[in-house]
Amino acid sequence: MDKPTAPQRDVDLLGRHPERYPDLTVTQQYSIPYETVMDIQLTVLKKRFDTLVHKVPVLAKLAESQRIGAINDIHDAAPLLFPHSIYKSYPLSLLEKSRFDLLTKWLGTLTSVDLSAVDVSGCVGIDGWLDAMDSQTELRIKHSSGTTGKLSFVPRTLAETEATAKGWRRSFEGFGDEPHANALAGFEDLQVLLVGYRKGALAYPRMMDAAVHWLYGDDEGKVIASNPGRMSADVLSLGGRLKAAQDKGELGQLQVSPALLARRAAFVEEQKAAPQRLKAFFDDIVQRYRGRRVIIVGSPPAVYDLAIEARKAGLTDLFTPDTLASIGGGAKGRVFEEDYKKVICRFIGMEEYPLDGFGMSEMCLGSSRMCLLGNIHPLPNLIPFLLDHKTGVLLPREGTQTGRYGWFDLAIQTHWGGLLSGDRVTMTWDEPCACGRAGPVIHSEIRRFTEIEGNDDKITCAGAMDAHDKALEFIARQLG
Amino acid sequence: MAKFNVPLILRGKVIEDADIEFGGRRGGSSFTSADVREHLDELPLSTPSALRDLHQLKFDDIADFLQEVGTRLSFRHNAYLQEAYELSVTTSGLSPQILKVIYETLGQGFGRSVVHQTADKSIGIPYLDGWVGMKLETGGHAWTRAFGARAVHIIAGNVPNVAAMSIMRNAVIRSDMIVKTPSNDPLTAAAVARTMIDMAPDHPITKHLSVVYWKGGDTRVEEALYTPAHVDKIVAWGGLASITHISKYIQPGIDLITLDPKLSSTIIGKEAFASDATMREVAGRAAVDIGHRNQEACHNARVVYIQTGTDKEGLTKANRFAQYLYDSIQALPPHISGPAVAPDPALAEEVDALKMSIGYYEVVGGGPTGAVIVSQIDEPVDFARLLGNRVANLVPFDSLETPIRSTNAYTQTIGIYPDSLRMELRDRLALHGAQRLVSLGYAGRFANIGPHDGIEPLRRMCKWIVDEEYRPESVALASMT
Amino acid sequence: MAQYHVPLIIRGRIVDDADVEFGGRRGGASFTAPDVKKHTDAIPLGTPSSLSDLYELNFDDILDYLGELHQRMAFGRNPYLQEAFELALSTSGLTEPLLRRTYQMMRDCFEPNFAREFADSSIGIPYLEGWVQKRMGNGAMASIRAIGARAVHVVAGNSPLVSSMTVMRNAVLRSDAIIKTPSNDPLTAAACARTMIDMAPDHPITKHLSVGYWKGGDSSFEDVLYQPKNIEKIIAWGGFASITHIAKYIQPGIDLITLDPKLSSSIIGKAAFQDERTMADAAQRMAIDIGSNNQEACLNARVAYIESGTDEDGLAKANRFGEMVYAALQSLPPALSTPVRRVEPQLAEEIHSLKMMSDEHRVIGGGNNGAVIVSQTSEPVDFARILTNRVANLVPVDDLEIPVRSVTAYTQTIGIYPDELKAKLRDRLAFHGAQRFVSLGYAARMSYAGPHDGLEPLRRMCKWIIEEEYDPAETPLPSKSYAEFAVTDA
Amino acid sequence: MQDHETNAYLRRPALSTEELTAAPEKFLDLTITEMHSIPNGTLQELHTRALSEHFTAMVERVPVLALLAEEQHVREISDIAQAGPLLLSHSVYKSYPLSVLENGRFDRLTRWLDKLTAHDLSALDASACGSIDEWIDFLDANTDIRVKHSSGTTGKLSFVPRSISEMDTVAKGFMRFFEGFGDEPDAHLTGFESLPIIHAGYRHGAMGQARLLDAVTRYFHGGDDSWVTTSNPGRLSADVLSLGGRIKGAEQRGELGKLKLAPGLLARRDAFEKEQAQTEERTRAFFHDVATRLRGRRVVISGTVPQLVDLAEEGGKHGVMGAFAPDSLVHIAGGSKGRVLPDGYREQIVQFIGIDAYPRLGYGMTEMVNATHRACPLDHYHFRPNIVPFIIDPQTGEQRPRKGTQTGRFGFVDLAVKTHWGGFLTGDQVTLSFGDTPCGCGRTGAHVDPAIRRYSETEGGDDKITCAGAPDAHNRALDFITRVAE
Repeated sequence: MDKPTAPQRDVDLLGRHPERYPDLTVTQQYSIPYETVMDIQLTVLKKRFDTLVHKVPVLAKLAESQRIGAINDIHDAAPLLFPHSIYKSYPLSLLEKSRFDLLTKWLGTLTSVDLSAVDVSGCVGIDGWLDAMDSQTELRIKHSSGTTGKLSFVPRTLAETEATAKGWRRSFEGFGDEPHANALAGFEDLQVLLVGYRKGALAYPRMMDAAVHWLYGDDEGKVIASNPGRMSADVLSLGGRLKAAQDKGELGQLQVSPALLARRAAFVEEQKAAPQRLKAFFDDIVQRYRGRRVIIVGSPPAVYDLAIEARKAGLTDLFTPDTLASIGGGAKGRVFEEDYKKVICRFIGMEEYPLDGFGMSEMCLGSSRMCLLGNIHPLPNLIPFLLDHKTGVLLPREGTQTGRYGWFDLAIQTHWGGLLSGDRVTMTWDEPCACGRAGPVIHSEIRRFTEIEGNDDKITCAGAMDAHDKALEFIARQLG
Repeated sequence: MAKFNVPLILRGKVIEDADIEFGGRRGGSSFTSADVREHLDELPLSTPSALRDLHQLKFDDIADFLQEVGTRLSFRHNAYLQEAYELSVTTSGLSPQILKVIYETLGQGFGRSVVHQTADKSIGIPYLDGWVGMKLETGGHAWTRAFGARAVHIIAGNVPNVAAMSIMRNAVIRSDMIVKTPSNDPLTAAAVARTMIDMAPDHPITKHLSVVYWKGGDTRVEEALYTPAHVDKIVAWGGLASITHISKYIQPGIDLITLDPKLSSTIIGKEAFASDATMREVAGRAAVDIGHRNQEACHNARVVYIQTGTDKEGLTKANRFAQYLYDSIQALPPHISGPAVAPDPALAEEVDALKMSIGYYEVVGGGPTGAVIVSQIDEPVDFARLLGNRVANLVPFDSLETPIRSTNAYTQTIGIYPDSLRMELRDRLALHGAQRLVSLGYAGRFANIGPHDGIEPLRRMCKWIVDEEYRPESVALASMT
Repeated sequence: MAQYHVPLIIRGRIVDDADVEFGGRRGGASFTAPDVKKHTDAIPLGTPSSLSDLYELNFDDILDYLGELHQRMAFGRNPYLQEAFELALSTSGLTEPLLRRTYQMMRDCFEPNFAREFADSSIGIPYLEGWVQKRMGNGAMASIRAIGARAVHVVAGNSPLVSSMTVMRNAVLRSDAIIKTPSNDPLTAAACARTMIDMAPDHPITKHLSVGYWKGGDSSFEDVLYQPKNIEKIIAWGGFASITHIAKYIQPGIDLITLDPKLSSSIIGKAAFQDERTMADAAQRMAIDIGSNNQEACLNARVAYIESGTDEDGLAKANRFGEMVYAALQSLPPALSTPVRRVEPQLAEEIHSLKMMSDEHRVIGGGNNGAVIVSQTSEPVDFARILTNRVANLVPVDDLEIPVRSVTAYTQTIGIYPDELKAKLRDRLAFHGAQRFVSLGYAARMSYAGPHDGLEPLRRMCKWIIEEEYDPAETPLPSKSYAEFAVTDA
Repeated sequence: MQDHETNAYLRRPALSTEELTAAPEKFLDLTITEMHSIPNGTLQELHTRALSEHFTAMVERVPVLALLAEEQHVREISDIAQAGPLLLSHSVYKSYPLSVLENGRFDRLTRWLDKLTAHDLSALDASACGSIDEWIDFLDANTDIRVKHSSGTTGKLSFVPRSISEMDTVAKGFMRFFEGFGDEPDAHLTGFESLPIIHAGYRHGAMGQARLLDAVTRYFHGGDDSWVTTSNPGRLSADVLSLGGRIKGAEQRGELGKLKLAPGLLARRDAFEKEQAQTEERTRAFFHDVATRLRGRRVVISGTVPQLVDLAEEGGKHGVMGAFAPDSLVHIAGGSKGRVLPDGYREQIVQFIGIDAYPRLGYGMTEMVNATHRACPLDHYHFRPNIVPFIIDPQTGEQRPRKGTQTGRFGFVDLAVKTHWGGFLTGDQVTLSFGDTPCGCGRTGAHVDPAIRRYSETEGGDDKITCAGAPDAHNRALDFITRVAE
């Protein structure tokens, strides 16, 4: 098939507004000659650096220590990629002591948005702080699920979430004449069924916020969630805080506020009602949407649990085969007793489990699905980097390379879009994939370095005991 | 990629089949070994009575034997040690130079003086050699003896000494020992065992040492082995890593002795900052506690509390001290310490992040050569438990309450400067969970006196038996009173 | 049916609510107690440093305290003990006279001289009092001290003395004890604590003893309590029942000390059968080891191997010896042993079945007076593990290998006759798991000094701290010396 | 009501009092309505006379009864209460030394069994048997005895010397389980002999369930086994059961190493391993059969609660739901067998089988010829007239008065037993109303309250801690066998 080449005006437009990429179809996005894509990337990269280096103190510090005054080539950005832990480089005790003024100050070193005027005195808990930021600033902070214990805070803005919403929509779309090429027909009329929490500042709720706002004209009715409540950031951070508290000995213990433990207790209580809630949700959607085409959103464990409800009720093929499913994230350490993909397909009524995607919550516009050949194609707004994981040196952007994956997201405008992941990735730069998409290819076997180096029956006498909180571990598993 | 075969040693018998392949760590070397499951019947000691031969030995026989083993463990002449060394180079977190010193000095652990001190100071040789009698206030006589037991030792592999020391201790208490080796040091214990076999194949001590590798948690092996019928004691290093496999086998009749993983720290009093000279000298001593053996051991200092104060001036001092400390660590001789051999990516990421973050932490150095992080508040970094690869965290404080109350059950050694401060703090630190207090700079030097990790492992590895004798003429039968 | 109330005692504070009701055993007494879950935060000792008040005492202060407690624990004058005794009457396996005697002698373990001998012989008072210096081979001036710990004691209830001993141990070790009482003796520990509160409400020793009852295995409470931040040691009596649900709490920072359930036996050599007189003497001693405290304790003999031989003549001897033992059992003084109130139904049935069905066993006696079962082969009865209520099983053997090989990790005391035989067998018996040997007839005479159950529980209940001082002048820093080495490196 | 029922009995005096006295097993030829309409007075009379005959017949031929009777000074029985002291507890049925099994001394075991049965085994030489299974086969082949053994959680199996002469009664009794009373919906049970029988468990072996299937095929289907479908067509080996318990015991005593295996058992190790290997295959086959041939049919289905739960779960995995006709006959035996059941397990079972409601529970014990009695609509259990109940004081062993409602240890004489003494003392605490206080459902005769406990439960497990005694552990029988293989 002949690829539509991108008209020059589009190129210029994208150079000015890379966040507009999702206005193009997936076919269009991947059909732009990669040289053109790289031109756009360099243009935007220069502009971003020049503006942000003066507004984002951490970037300034890094640029200075790396002696980088300007960016003339994509390579120059490699030393400027942030390790993702930069977004949790605050002392955990700030949360414990409710020093949200200091936390805001810290966040201020990472974004170009001016936070000096914000008043967060009297914020109760992280949730309180997030609300304050939502209401007083354009920031829509997105935090991690804190499986490692400590939450990272990414200072996204409301404006940036437009690309997120549109990108999410595009993520259902196939390329060229692939089966899902027309998946978006009638998209706007489809009911979204969210298996999980509707409110909160985690990836899923934030994305739903974006979708409701930018795609559904603030029609909250478009989304129904198994739990209309809020996933509390305070609860999520508990695990980490308990652990840190223990590391700090008695001092730490004294810091664990009764309020904190009360919150935990309350949450664990709430979790007890989860099965009934899920059951109710299930009965509701069966009654209202059975046999219809819908959009199902949730993490594998969450959707799997819903599928089990269906099995208990002896029901299968609840929705139409062309139903859209966005089941992101891994198994979250949950072990399934059988092939969960089959179970989920049977429950929804899909022939095929949706192709796995690859993306990170720090990206604004980045999650894309594998092609039918099982390869991953970074979206044109992402500049991929591969670094030697020992030396940190940039690997040549040619041939096939394996190293630590980093990226720069052009769609991010108010904080530095360059990030270094913990993933080991193999990329082929100069042999386009047979699927027809232009540009470099990421091979599907991706591993975290921490896993690779991981403990294999190694016994050492050095270390400390993790404060493990079963209730919280459980929660971490449930979240997308 | 280097390939090694780890022999299975069953009481003097060496089995060198290569049934199974195990992947080594760090994608480094992998090794093959015989499948223990094929030898499950020979693994446990046939009958407890078979401990008899060991108990007919006198302590001096044992000391002589070990002395001789020590001599034969000369690195230059001992091919087994050399092989163990080569494997360790690929699996250990220690640099070749450091490993070399360890293996060159391994034999010293079997020297008569060490052995004598171990037996005498921790238990008392008479109790090991026979029944020690005492007259009972309540009338009658009692004898007590510390017997050996049938023990499985799940040893740590971060430093090869653990293997050597465990074997030495076990010989001293006359136990039948099955060493379950870790994947990060599968050969050292075997090397010692083979040295014994070459030296005295039929000696009871040789005959009561088995060295085995299986993947921890292999239920087919562990269910068969961990029953009171076969084992009296399980000595487990490594905390959860090994306990999680074991705890389900704990039942009456099996005594679990855990040598938990620990972290160590340092407290440096204000005296150290009196002059620039003392600052440099103290930095030199702290550097040893931190960098010694690449911070791979539990006695290595990780968090260092410094009484500089947290005001502006204090912080300036702290940051200056950090520079001295970093330099001293870099200056450590290669056989003591070197750049990270097995960098921990998770740690590296955290350090990089702090390096560029603004407000709470200053970082000196970074990368494989190590780093010193200075908290600008009186709290350690949140990832303190990850510290390694010669990365230390200086925590300035105003009141001694801060370091004291930061001590917890996972604290092993605390290096303290000056000694007067140690005397002042020792009781309170002990109450908070510290288990060993030592002059700054000597954390790596163990007096090996008995207590360890707050318990008395050697005494615990023994079975303490009492024999009471009464005569009706001196103590009336209960029915008569 | 009698109603009792069991208070929850938290470091000198008495909580008297009757939130929960528990049914006692044997359909005996049921009792009410406060719900420990309501006091989850108060029960653990906040921080280890709160032990420091105990360290302002010296050992003599502790002995003085115990001395006075010894006075106040006089059964006749102590209403708390009397109440505990009342309750025990319906929950304990011991009969009234035996229980009474037990409660009368309970105070003895607080007697200062006993406590001193106890502490000194099992640990050494200097180690408890301060730092003991030793010059070490590697140049160190080392000091050692045994420090108290925050411990939970899950105590056994078959003898009330377990509770009082625990209280005494905790005092001499300067530890903080939380005693979890068993349903078959929920009041004794509380009685000690209340006596202490009346005596010296604010004394550190009083302030470091808590006593409570909760259903063992109640994870909603134990999950919270059994955490390294709350306790350092768990001392658990009893077998799987208590250990299995505690084992899951084993983790770095918590040291589990198990005092396993044990069974005891006897070995009687052929020397005992040389003439009537010796046989009578051995039978007398045998009866004491079987019958004292009605065979409720782990040190009571249950199975006795007798070297009478198994040929016809041997069996005849064995059966006659059985008769003698049974007779001796009946004539034991009531303060030592009495007919039981009720034979465990399961045991009674087993005995009755043997009587009717088995050619291979001979049953002498039966019912509340106890019984002696003489095996006519070299095998103990299959139900040997439930022998109690003064029921013993004599097993004739030709070869002493049989008793030696029958010893297991669950064997505690072995009473042996004659003493020469004891000297001959003790090593091999020890290899096989036996933990205590004693002249036949003295099994019940526990000398509290020294090891117990093959381990040294008292030493284990301490934290052993070491301090090492080095002088760079004598011992160069490792960085300066090439062949620096550390014997133990962990 | 009452006289309607009485009439039912009178209307069709199927059997004369004389017949029933002479052969009480004939009670099972009556319908439930008939047998439970016999007026209490008549029943007492019947019981007294039948009991006295049973005693006289057995005391001559069953040595243990003779011994007991002598010990209790009972020469004859003229009053029911006299049988009270003659009830044998289950420990009698396992009073042989365990070493007999360990060392394979089946000659001694036979001599022991001889004391329990009216059959004369003195001429029998079982010394050649290498394992329990062989011994059972040996008895099956050479005598009329059809030994029924317990699951032997302790490793010691109890052996009850049933005989062929009791088998037909067993079969009839099984059918009666499903039968209702008076005008209850299922009062008129028909077509039983035309229903396929499905059993969740082993087909063969000498435990209650397998022996029951033998009896049922024999009586209703002329021995045609094709009527029976089981999830495991293999044999539940007595040796494996016993070994399981012994391993547990040995572990408790730390003597696993000392555990002896009967030589015959070691020989069959490979067979066991195959057994294990085949299980999955067999389950698949079973479900295929259920999903095709048997799907939707009216069937008789039986099993213990855990067995049926497993079945339902497996069914879920194999996508089988509502497998059979709603009017299928369901027999669910036993308690949870010490297993923790998933909540909602009843729904699971109901959904799998495809019935409207979980069947009423049954009560009984393998020592009864008819092992179970289904509860009446008021949830009371009514023993069939061949059972003469007793209530014994658990502490004193005294017999409770035979009138009104009594709580205590349950004992009975089963008059349908022909070849051994039918008197048995259970370990159950029950509350029983004697015939003089009949149940509201209209059935005459004694009935039992559904609140039943094992004394072992009421006694121990009560957070009692002692330093004497030995611990408990778990069962790894086949692993063990295969392990000693290496």
